[in-house]
Amino acid sequence: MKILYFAWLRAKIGAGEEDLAPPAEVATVAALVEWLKRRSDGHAAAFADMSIVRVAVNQDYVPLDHPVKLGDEVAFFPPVTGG
Amino acid sequence: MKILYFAWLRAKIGAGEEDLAPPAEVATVAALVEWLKRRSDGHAAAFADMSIVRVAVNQDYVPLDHPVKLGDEVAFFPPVTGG
Amino acid sequence: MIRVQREDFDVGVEMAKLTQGNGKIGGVCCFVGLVRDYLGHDGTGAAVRAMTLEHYPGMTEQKLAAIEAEARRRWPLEDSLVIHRYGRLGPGERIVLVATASAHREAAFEACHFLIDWLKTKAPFWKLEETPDGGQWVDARDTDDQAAARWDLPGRQ
Amino acid sequence: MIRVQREDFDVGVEMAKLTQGNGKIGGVCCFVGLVRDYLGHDGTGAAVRAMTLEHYPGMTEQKLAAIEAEARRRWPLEDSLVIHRYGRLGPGERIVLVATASAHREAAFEACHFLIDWLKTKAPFWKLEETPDGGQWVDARDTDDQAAARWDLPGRQ
Repeated sequence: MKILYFAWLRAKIGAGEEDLAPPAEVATVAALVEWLKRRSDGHAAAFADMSIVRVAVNQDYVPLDHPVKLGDEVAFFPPVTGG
Repeated sequence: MKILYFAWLRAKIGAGEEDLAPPAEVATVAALVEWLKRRSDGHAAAFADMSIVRVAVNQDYVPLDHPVKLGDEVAFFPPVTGG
Repeated sequence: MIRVQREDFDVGVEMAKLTQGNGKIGGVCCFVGLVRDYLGHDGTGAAVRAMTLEHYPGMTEQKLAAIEAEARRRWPLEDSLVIHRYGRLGPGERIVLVATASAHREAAFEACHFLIDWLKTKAPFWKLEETPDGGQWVDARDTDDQAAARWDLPGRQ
Repeated sequence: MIRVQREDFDVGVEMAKLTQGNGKIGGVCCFVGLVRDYLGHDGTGAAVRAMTLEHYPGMTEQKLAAIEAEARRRWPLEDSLVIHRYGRLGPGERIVLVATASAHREAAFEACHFLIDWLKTKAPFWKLEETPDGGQWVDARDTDDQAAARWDLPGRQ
Protein backbone atom coordinates (compact mmCIF):
# COMPACT_ATOMS: atom_id res chain seq x y z
CA MET A 1 0.00 0.00 0.00
CA LYS A 2 1.38 3.37 -1.05
CA ILE A 3 0.80 6.06 1.59
CA LEU A 4 1.26 9.72 0.63
CA TYR A 5 1.43 12.79 2.90
CA PHE A 6 1.15 16.41 1.79
CA ALA A 7 1.68 19.89 3.28
CA TRP A 8 1.97 19.93 7.09
CA LEU A 9 1.21 16.21 7.39
CA ARG A 10 4.32 15.53 5.32
CA ALA A 11 6.30 17.97 7.51
CA LYS A 12 5.11 16.38 10.80
CA ILE A 13 5.70 12.82 9.62
CA GLY A 14 9.02 13.70 7.98
CA ALA A 15 8.27 11.82 4.77
CA GLY A 16 6.09 12.34 1.73
CA GLU A 17 5.65 8.68 0.88
CA GLU A 18 5.76 5.30 2.60
CA ASP A 19 5.34 1.86 1.08
CA LEU A 20 3.68 -0.27 3.74
CA ALA A 21 1.93 -3.58 4.13
CA PRO A 22 -0.56 -3.25 6.98
CA PRO A 23 -2.09 -6.46 8.38
CA ALA A 24 -5.34 -7.75 6.91
CA GLU A 25 -7.48 -6.42 9.79
CA VAL A 26 -6.60 -2.84 8.68
CA ALA A 27 -9.55 -2.74 6.28
CA THR A 28 -10.72 0.89 6.44
CA VAL A 29 -9.14 4.34 6.33
CA ALA A 30 -9.96 4.78 10.04
CA ALA A 31 -8.19 1.53 10.94
CA LEU A 32 -5.24 2.51 8.78
CA VAL A 33 -4.96 5.86 10.60
CA GLU A 34 -4.93 4.08 14.01
CA TRP A 35 -2.28 1.68 12.73
CA LEU A 36 -0.15 4.53 11.28
CA LYS A 37 -0.36 6.56 14.54
CA ARG A 38 1.64 3.81 16.29
CA ARG A 39 4.54 4.13 13.84
CA SER A 40 6.06 7.32 15.36
CA ASP A 41 5.34 10.43 17.43
CA GLY A 42 5.28 12.34 14.15
CA HIS A 43 2.52 10.10 12.78
CA ALA A 44 0.58 10.43 16.04
CA ALA A 45 0.89 14.23 15.88
CA ALA A 46 -0.14 14.39 12.22
CA PHE A 47 -3.29 12.31 12.86
CA ALA A 48 -4.18 13.84 16.26
CA ASP A 49 -7.15 15.77 14.86
CA MET A 50 -8.76 13.99 11.94
CA SER A 51 -11.26 16.83 11.46
CA ILE A 52 -8.48 18.76 9.70
CA VAL A 53 -7.25 15.83 7.61
CA ARG A 54 -8.63 14.88 4.21
CA VAL A 55 -8.19 11.44 2.68
CA ALA A 56 -8.03 10.24 -0.92
CA VAL A 57 -7.95 6.58 -1.93
CA ASN A 58 -6.73 6.02 -5.48
CA GLN A 59 -6.97 9.80 -6.01
CA ASP A 60 -10.62 10.15 -5.02
CA TYR A 61 -11.84 11.87 -1.85
CA VAL A 62 -13.25 9.31 0.60
CA PRO A 63 -14.71 9.29 4.13
CA LEU A 64 -12.95 7.57 7.06
CA ASP A 65 -15.06 4.40 6.78
CA HIS A 66 -13.93 3.83 3.20
CA PRO A 67 -12.27 0.40 2.65
CA VAL A 68 -8.55 0.11 1.94
CA LYS A 69 -6.64 -2.87 0.59
CA LEU A 70 -3.12 -3.77 -0.51
CA GLY A 71 -2.29 -2.07 -3.80
CA ASP A 72 -4.27 1.07 -2.94
CA GLU A 73 -2.75 4.54 -3.06
CA VAL A 74 -3.86 6.34 0.11
CA ALA A 75 -3.15 10.06 0.53
CA PHE A 76 -3.52 12.21 3.67
CA PHE A 77 -3.51 16.00 3.49
CA PRO A 78 -5.06 19.15 4.97
CA PRO A 79 -8.07 20.90 3.39
CA VAL A 80 -6.87 22.26 0.06
CA THR A 81 -5.81 25.91 -0.38
CA GLY A 82 -5.00 26.33 -4.07
CA GLY A 83 -6.35 28.82 -6.58
CA MET B 1 -28.52 74.40 -30.79
CA LYS B 2 -26.36 71.51 -31.90
CA ILE B 3 -28.45 68.49 -32.91
CA LEU B 4 -26.73 65.10 -33.30
CA TYR B 5 -28.08 61.91 -34.89
CA PHE B 6 -26.54 58.44 -34.55
CA ALA B 7 -26.98 54.99 -36.11
CA TRP B 8 -30.20 54.55 -38.15
CA LEU B 9 -31.48 58.01 -37.18
CA ARG B 10 -28.40 59.49 -38.86
CA ALA B 11 -29.00 57.25 -41.89
CA LYS B 12 -32.72 58.20 -42.18
CA ILE B 13 -32.09 61.91 -41.74
CA GLY B 14 -29.03 61.85 -44.00
CA ALA B 15 -26.87 63.92 -41.64
CA GLY B 16 -25.03 63.33 -38.40
CA GLU B 17 -25.19 66.90 -37.16
CA GLU B 18 -27.29 70.05 -37.67
CA ASP B 19 -26.78 73.48 -36.19
CA LEU B 20 -30.25 74.97 -35.74
CA ALA B 21 -31.98 77.83 -33.98
CA PRO B 22 -35.52 76.72 -33.16
CA PRO B 23 -38.00 79.40 -32.08
CA ALA B 24 -38.38 80.21 -28.39
CA GLU B 25 -41.59 78.16 -28.00
CA VAL B 26 -39.58 74.99 -28.67
CA ALA B 27 -38.73 74.59 -24.99
CA THR B 28 -38.71 70.80 -24.45
CA VAL B 29 -37.30 67.76 -26.18
CA ALA B 30 -40.83 66.76 -27.22
CA ALA B 31 -41.46 70.17 -28.83
CA LEU B 32 -38.07 70.00 -30.54
CA VAL B 33 -38.94 66.60 -32.01
CA GLU B 34 -42.24 67.95 -33.42
CA TRP B 35 -40.40 70.93 -34.87
CA LEU B 36 -37.66 68.72 -36.40
CA LYS B 37 -40.24 66.34 -37.96
CA ARG B 38 -41.40 69.20 -40.19
CA ARG B 39 -37.92 69.70 -41.67
CA SER B 40 -38.01 66.70 -44.05
CA ASP B 41 -39.56 63.30 -44.76
CA GLY B 42 -36.32 61.80 -43.40
CA HIS B 43 -36.77 63.61 -40.10
CA ALA B 44 -40.41 62.55 -39.94
CA ALA B 45 -39.44 58.92 -40.58
CA ALA B 46 -36.64 58.99 -37.99
CA PHE B 47 -38.98 60.35 -35.29
CA ALA B 48 -42.07 58.30 -36.27
CA ASP B 49 -41.80 56.02 -33.22
CA MET B 50 -40.27 57.79 -30.24
CA SER B 51 -40.41 54.58 -28.16
CA ILE B 52 -37.29 53.43 -30.00
CA VAL B 53 -35.46 56.77 -29.81
CA ARG B 54 -33.24 57.80 -26.89
CA VAL B 55 -32.34 61.42 -26.15
CA ALA B 56 -29.34 63.02 -24.49
CA VAL B 57 -29.09 66.73 -23.67
CA ASN B 58 -25.54 67.89 -23.06
CA GLN B 59 -24.48 64.24 -23.03
CA ASP B 60 -26.89 63.08 -20.31
CA TYR B 61 -29.88 60.83 -20.91
CA VAL B 62 -33.13 62.78 -20.50
CA PRO B 63 -36.87 62.12 -20.85
CA LEU B 64 -39.00 63.81 -23.55
CA ASP B 65 -40.25 66.54 -21.19
CA HIS B 66 -36.71 67.70 -20.45
CA PRO B 67 -36.14 71.42 -21.26
CA VAL B 68 -33.95 72.49 -24.19
CA LYS B 69 -32.48 75.90 -24.90
CA LEU B 70 -30.15 77.58 -27.37
CA GLY B 71 -26.57 76.45 -26.77
CA ASP B 72 -27.60 72.91 -25.79
CA GLU B 73 -26.19 69.81 -27.48
CA VAL B 74 -29.13 67.50 -28.17
CA ALA B 75 -28.50 63.96 -29.43
CA PHE B 76 -31.03 61.44 -30.81
CA PHE B 77 -30.16 57.77 -31.18
CA PRO B 78 -31.55 54.22 -30.88
CA PRO B 79 -31.17 52.14 -27.72
CA VAL B 80 -27.45 51.40 -27.39
CA THR B 81 -25.93 48.10 -28.55
CA GLY B 82 -22.26 48.26 -27.59
CA GLY B 83 -20.17 45.86 -25.53
CA MET C 1 -9.24 53.83 -16.30
CA ILE C 2 -11.31 54.00 -19.48
CA ARG C 3 -10.20 54.07 -23.10
CA VAL C 4 -12.19 54.46 -26.31
CA GLN C 5 -10.06 53.63 -29.31
CA ARG C 6 -9.98 52.31 -32.85
CA GLU C 7 -6.90 50.10 -32.26
CA ASP C 8 -6.85 46.57 -30.88
CA PHE C 9 -5.46 45.87 -27.39
CA ASP C 10 -3.32 43.12 -25.85
CA VAL C 11 -5.26 41.46 -23.02
CA GLY C 12 -2.14 40.11 -21.31
CA VAL C 13 -0.33 43.45 -21.38
CA GLU C 14 -3.39 45.33 -20.08
CA MET C 15 -3.94 42.88 -17.22
CA ALA C 16 -0.27 42.93 -16.26
CA LYS C 17 -0.28 46.75 -16.20
CA LEU C 18 -3.39 46.71 -14.03
CA THR C 19 -1.76 44.62 -11.30
CA GLN C 20 1.88 45.68 -11.54
CA GLY C 21 3.41 46.77 -8.24
CA ASN C 22 0.23 46.32 -6.21
CA GLY C 23 0.75 43.39 -3.83
CA LYS C 24 -2.75 43.76 -2.37
CA ILE C 25 -4.35 42.31 -5.49
CA GLY C 26 -5.33 38.66 -5.10
CA GLY C 27 -7.41 38.30 -8.24
CA VAL C 28 -8.25 39.90 -11.55
CA CYS C 29 -11.47 39.19 -13.40
CA CYS C 30 -11.72 40.14 -17.02
CA PHE C 31 -14.28 39.96 -19.78
CA VAL C 32 -13.51 40.30 -23.47
CA GLY C 33 -16.32 40.72 -26.01
CA LEU C 34 -15.72 39.47 -29.55
CA VAL C 35 -17.40 39.94 -32.95
CA ARG C 36 -19.39 36.79 -33.74
CA ASP C 37 -19.61 35.56 -37.32
CA TYR C 38 -23.40 35.17 -37.45
CA LEU C 39 -26.45 37.41 -37.01
CA GLY C 40 -28.71 37.20 -33.98
CA HIS C 41 -28.12 35.22 -30.86
CA ASP C 42 -28.87 31.59 -31.49
CA GLY C 43 -26.19 30.73 -34.03
CA THR C 44 -28.65 30.15 -36.87
CA GLY C 45 -28.57 33.64 -38.42
CA ALA C 46 -26.92 34.82 -41.63
CA ALA C 47 -23.15 35.17 -41.81
CA VAL C 48 -21.64 38.44 -40.60
CA ARG C 49 -18.73 39.67 -42.70
CA ALA C 50 -17.87 42.62 -40.51
CA MET C 51 -19.31 45.00 -37.98
CA THR C 52 -18.99 48.76 -37.67
CA LEU C 53 -19.18 50.27 -34.21
CA GLU C 54 -20.40 53.85 -34.11
CA HIS C 55 -20.19 55.90 -30.93
CA TYR C 56 -20.95 59.34 -29.52
CA PRO C 57 -17.52 60.88 -28.82
CA GLY C 58 -17.52 62.76 -25.55
CA MET C 59 -20.64 61.20 -24.11
CA THR C 60 -19.10 57.73 -24.47
CA GLU C 61 -16.06 58.61 -22.38
CA GLN C 62 -18.23 60.40 -19.82
CA LYS C 63 -20.67 57.48 -19.46
CA LEU C 64 -17.90 54.88 -19.22
CA ALA C 65 -16.14 56.95 -16.55
CA ALA C 66 -19.42 57.27 -14.60
CA ILE C 67 -20.06 53.52 -14.80
CA GLU C 68 -16.51 52.78 -13.66
CA ALA C 69 -16.86 55.25 -10.76
CA GLU C 70 -20.09 53.50 -9.71
CA ALA C 71 -18.29 50.12 -9.68
CA ARG C 72 -15.49 51.60 -7.55
CA ARG C 73 -18.10 52.91 -5.09
CA ARG C 74 -19.83 49.56 -4.79
CA TRP C 75 -16.87 47.17 -4.61
CA PRO C 76 -13.42 47.36 -2.98
CA LEU C 77 -11.41 47.41 -6.20
CA GLU C 78 -7.68 48.04 -6.33
CA ASP C 79 -7.95 48.99 -9.99
CA SER C 80 -10.20 48.68 -13.02
CA LEU C 81 -10.02 49.13 -16.76
CA VAL C 82 -12.54 49.48 -19.56
CA ILE C 83 -11.41 49.57 -23.20
CA HIS C 84 -14.02 49.84 -25.96
CA ARG C 85 -13.18 49.93 -29.63
CA TYR C 86 -15.04 51.67 -32.46
CA GLY C 87 -14.80 51.48 -36.26
CA ARG C 88 -14.94 48.45 -38.55
CA LEU C 89 -14.14 45.06 -37.02
CA GLY C 90 -14.06 41.59 -38.57
CA PRO C 91 -15.41 38.34 -37.07
CA GLY C 92 -13.37 37.19 -34.08
CA GLU C 93 -11.97 40.66 -33.39
CA ARG C 94 -11.96 42.02 -29.84
CA ILE C 95 -14.59 44.73 -29.20
CA VAL C 96 -14.39 45.42 -25.49
CA LEU C 97 -12.28 44.62 -22.45
CA VAL C 98 -13.44 45.00 -18.85
CA ALA C 99 -10.99 44.11 -16.09
CA THR C 100 -11.27 44.47 -12.31
CA ALA C 101 -8.56 43.85 -9.71
CA SER C 102 -9.30 43.26 -6.03
CA ALA C 103 -7.90 41.61 -2.93
CA HIS C 104 -10.74 39.09 -3.22
CA ARG C 105 -12.21 37.28 -6.19
CA GLU C 106 -15.84 37.87 -5.25
CA ALA C 107 -15.53 41.65 -5.62
CA ALA C 108 -13.56 41.27 -8.86
CA PHE C 109 -16.20 38.96 -10.41
CA GLU C 110 -19.19 41.05 -9.38
CA ALA C 111 -17.70 44.38 -10.40
CA CYS C 112 -16.60 43.01 -13.78
CA HIS C 113 -20.05 41.56 -14.44
CA PHE C 114 -21.69 44.83 -13.37
CA LEU C 115 -19.42 46.89 -15.63
CA ILE C 116 -20.18 44.94 -18.79
CA ASP C 117 -23.92 44.76 -17.99
CA TRP C 118 -24.19 48.51 -17.44
CA LEU C 119 -21.91 49.36 -20.33
CA LYS C 120 -24.14 47.37 -22.68
CA THR C 121 -27.23 49.39 -21.81
CA LYS C 122 -25.77 52.82 -20.99
CA ALA C 123 -22.68 53.54 -23.11
CA PRO C 124 -23.59 55.16 -26.45
CA PHE C 125 -22.32 52.61 -28.99
CA TRP C 126 -24.25 51.16 -31.92
CA LYS C 127 -23.43 48.11 -34.00
CA LEU C 128 -24.01 47.87 -37.75
CA GLU C 129 -23.58 44.31 -38.99
CA GLU C 130 -22.61 43.65 -42.61
CA THR C 131 -24.22 40.54 -44.06
CA PRO C 132 -24.41 39.21 -47.63
CA ASP C 133 -27.75 41.12 -47.82
CA GLY C 134 -26.32 44.47 -46.71
CA GLY C 135 -25.95 46.42 -43.50
CA GLN C 136 -28.26 45.96 -40.54
CA TRP C 137 -28.37 47.91 -37.28
CA VAL C 138 -28.35 45.56 -34.32
CA ASP C 139 -31.47 45.76 -32.14
CA ALA C 140 -31.13 46.29 -28.40
CA ARG C 141 -32.00 43.17 -26.42
CA ASP C 142 -34.46 42.83 -23.55
CA THR C 143 -32.11 40.35 -21.90
CA ASP C 144 -29.45 43.06 -21.75
CA ASP C 145 -31.90 45.40 -20.03
CA GLN C 146 -32.78 42.66 -17.56
CA ALA C 147 -29.10 41.92 -16.91
CA ALA C 148 -28.44 45.60 -16.22
CA ALA C 149 -31.53 45.93 -14.02
CA ARG C 150 -30.18 43.28 -11.64
CA TRP C 151 -27.66 45.85 -10.48
CA ASP C 152 -30.20 48.60 -9.78
CA LEU C 153 -30.14 49.69 -6.16
CA PRO C 154 -33.40 50.00 -4.20
CA GLY C 155 -34.65 53.57 -4.29
CA ARG C 156 -32.40 54.62 -7.16
CA GLN C 157 -32.76 54.68 -10.91
CA MET D 1 -8.19 22.03 -21.37
CA ILE D 2 -6.29 21.84 -18.10
CA ARG D 3 -2.60 22.38 -17.43
CA VAL D 4 -0.57 22.00 -14.22
CA GLN D 5 2.85 23.56 -14.61
CA ARG D 6 5.75 25.28 -12.88
CA GLU D 7 6.15 27.95 -15.61
CA ASP D 8 4.29 31.24 -15.91
CA PHE D 9 1.71 31.78 -18.66
CA ASP D 10 0.75 34.68 -20.95
CA VAL D 11 -2.89 35.61 -20.36
CA GLY D 12 -3.26 37.33 -23.74
CA VAL D 13 -1.79 34.41 -25.68
CA GLU D 14 -3.91 31.87 -23.81
CA MET D 15 -7.13 33.82 -24.36
CA ALA D 16 -6.34 34.34 -28.05
CA LYS D 17 -5.70 30.60 -28.50
CA LEU D 18 -8.98 29.82 -26.77
CA THR D 19 -11.05 31.86 -29.22
CA GLN D 20 -9.07 31.53 -32.42
CA GLY D 21 -11.06 30.37 -35.41
CA ASN D 22 -14.34 29.98 -33.52
CA GLY D 23 -16.75 32.68 -34.72
CA LYS D 24 -19.51 31.47 -32.39
CA ILE D 25 -17.72 32.95 -29.37
CA GLY D 26 -19.18 36.29 -28.27
CA GLY D 27 -17.40 36.61 -24.96
CA VAL D 28 -14.57 35.26 -22.86
CA CYS D 29 -14.48 35.57 -19.10
CA CYS D 30 -11.23 35.01 -17.32
CA PHE D 31 -9.96 35.02 -13.76
CA VAL D 32 -6.31 35.26 -12.77
CA GLY D 33 -5.23 34.62 -9.17
CA LEU D 34 -2.08 36.35 -7.91
CA VAL D 35 0.26 35.97 -4.92
CA ARG D 36 -0.50 38.77 -2.42
CA ASP D 37 2.32 40.34 -0.44
CA TYR D 38 0.70 40.02 3.01
CA LEU D 39 -0.62 37.22 5.22
CA GLY D 40 -4.29 36.64 5.87
CA HIS D 41 -7.17 38.32 4.12
CA ASP D 42 -7.64 41.81 5.50
CA GLY D 43 -4.38 43.42 4.42
CA THR D 44 -3.05 43.86 7.96
CA GLY D 45 -1.00 40.64 8.21
CA ALA D 46 2.78 40.18 8.07
CA ALA D 47 4.65 40.59 4.82
CA VAL D 48 4.84 37.54 2.55
CA ARG D 49 8.20 37.11 0.83
CA ALA D 50 7.19 34.16 -1.29
CA MET D 51 4.78 31.27 -1.48
CA THR D 52 5.36 27.63 -2.34
CA LEU D 53 2.53 25.71 -3.94
CA GLU D 54 2.58 21.98 -3.31
CA HIS D 55 0.26 19.64 -5.19
CA TYR D 56 -0.66 16.00 -5.58
CA PRO D 57 0.51 15.05 -9.08
CA GLY D 58 -2.00 12.83 -10.81
CA MET D 59 -4.93 13.61 -8.55
CA THR D 60 -4.59 17.32 -9.35
CA GLU D 61 -4.94 16.78 -13.09
CA GLN D 62 -7.78 14.35 -12.56
CA LYS D 63 -9.74 16.69 -10.27
CA LEU D 64 -9.23 19.73 -12.52
CA ALA D 65 -10.41 17.72 -15.54
CA ALA D 66 -13.49 16.58 -13.59
CA ILE D 67 -14.31 20.15 -12.52
CA GLU D 68 -13.91 21.40 -16.09
CA ALA D 69 -16.13 18.58 -17.39
CA GLU D 70 -18.81 19.58 -14.85
CA ALA D 71 -18.68 23.19 -16.07
CA ARG D 72 -19.05 22.03 -19.68
CA ARG D 73 -22.11 19.97 -18.66
CA ARG D 74 -23.75 22.90 -16.89
CA TRP D 75 -23.07 25.76 -19.32
CA PRO D 76 -22.97 26.05 -23.13
CA LEU D 77 -19.24 26.73 -23.43
CA GLU D 78 -17.39 26.83 -26.71
CA ASP D 79 -14.11 26.27 -24.90
CA SER D 80 -12.48 26.50 -21.47
CA LEU D 81 -9.02 26.53 -19.96
CA VAL D 82 -7.60 26.04 -16.47
CA ILE D 83 -3.89 26.57 -15.80
CA HIS D 84 -2.56 26.14 -12.26
CA ARG D 85 1.06 26.62 -11.30
CA TYR D 86 3.06 24.92 -8.54
CA GLY D 87 6.48 25.58 -6.97
CA ARG D 88 7.86 28.76 -5.44
CA LEU D 89 6.22 32.06 -6.47
CA GLY D 90 6.98 35.64 -5.44
CA PRO D 91 4.45 38.38 -4.58
CA GLY D 92 2.50 39.54 -7.62
CA GLU D 93 3.15 36.34 -9.57
CA ARG D 94 0.30 34.59 -11.37
CA ILE D 95 -0.92 31.39 -9.67
CA VAL D 96 -3.97 30.33 -11.65
CA LEU D 97 -5.87 31.16 -14.82
CA VAL D 98 -9.46 30.14 -15.52
CA ALA D 99 -10.99 31.16 -18.84
CA THR D 100 -14.36 30.32 -20.38
CA ALA D 101 -15.58 31.14 -23.88
CA SER D 102 -19.23 31.16 -24.87
CA ALA D 103 -21.66 32.68 -27.34
CA HIS D 104 -23.12 34.66 -24.42
CA ARG D 105 -21.50 36.47 -21.56
CA GLU D 106 -23.80 35.12 -18.85
CA ALA D 107 -22.63 31.53 -19.40
CA ALA D 108 -18.99 32.63 -19.60
CA PHE D 109 -19.23 34.56 -16.30
CA GLU D 110 -21.05 31.86 -14.38
CA ALA D 111 -18.87 29.00 -15.60
CA CYS D 112 -15.67 30.94 -14.85
CA HIS D 113 -16.87 31.78 -11.34
CA PHE D 114 -17.92 28.17 -10.78
CA LEU D 115 -14.55 26.82 -11.96
CA ILE D 116 -12.47 28.95 -9.60
CA ASP D 117 -14.85 28.33 -6.67
CA TRP D 118 -14.75 24.56 -7.10
CA LEU D 119 -11.04 24.49 -7.88
CA LYS D 120 -10.33 26.28 -4.60
CA THR D 121 -12.07 23.63 -2.51
CA LYS D 122 -11.50 20.47 -4.56
CA ALA D 123 -8.14 20.58 -6.38
CA PRO D 124 -5.30 19.21 -4.20
CA PHE D 125 -3.00 22.22 -3.86
CA TRP D 126 -1.53 23.63 -0.63
CA LYS D 127 0.10 27.01 -0.05
CA LEU D 128 3.08 27.56 2.22
CA GLU D 129 3.68 31.27 2.83
CA GLU D 130 7.16 32.50 3.72
CA THR D 131 7.14 35.41 6.15
CA PRO D 132 9.96 37.07 8.15
CA ASP D 133 9.01 34.61 10.95
CA GLY D 134 9.30 31.49 8.80
CA GLY D 135 7.00 29.28 6.76
CA GLN D 136 3.31 28.96 7.46
CA TRP D 137 0.76 26.64 5.84
CA VAL D 138 -2.28 28.61 4.72
CA ASP D 139 -5.51 27.57 6.43
CA ALA D 140 -8.55 26.68 4.36
CA ARG D 141 -11.28 29.32 4.57
CA ASP D 142 -14.95 28.86 5.41
CA THR D 143 -15.83 31.54 2.87
CA ASP D 144 -14.28 29.38 0.15
CA ASP D 145 -16.42 26.43 1.25
CA GLN D 146 -19.50 28.66 1.18
CA ALA D 147 -18.59 29.99 -2.26
CA ALA D 148 -18.22 26.44 -3.59
CA ALA D 149 -21.45 25.28 -1.93
CA ARG D 150 -23.46 27.87 -3.90
CA TRP D 151 -22.90 25.69 -6.95
CA ASP D 152 -24.10 22.44 -5.34
CA LEU D 153 -27.04 20.97 -7.18
CA PRO D 154 -30.13 19.85 -5.27
CA GLY D 155 -29.94 16.13 -4.52
CA ARG D 156 -26.23 15.89 -5.26
CA GLN D 157 -23.10 16.21 -3.15
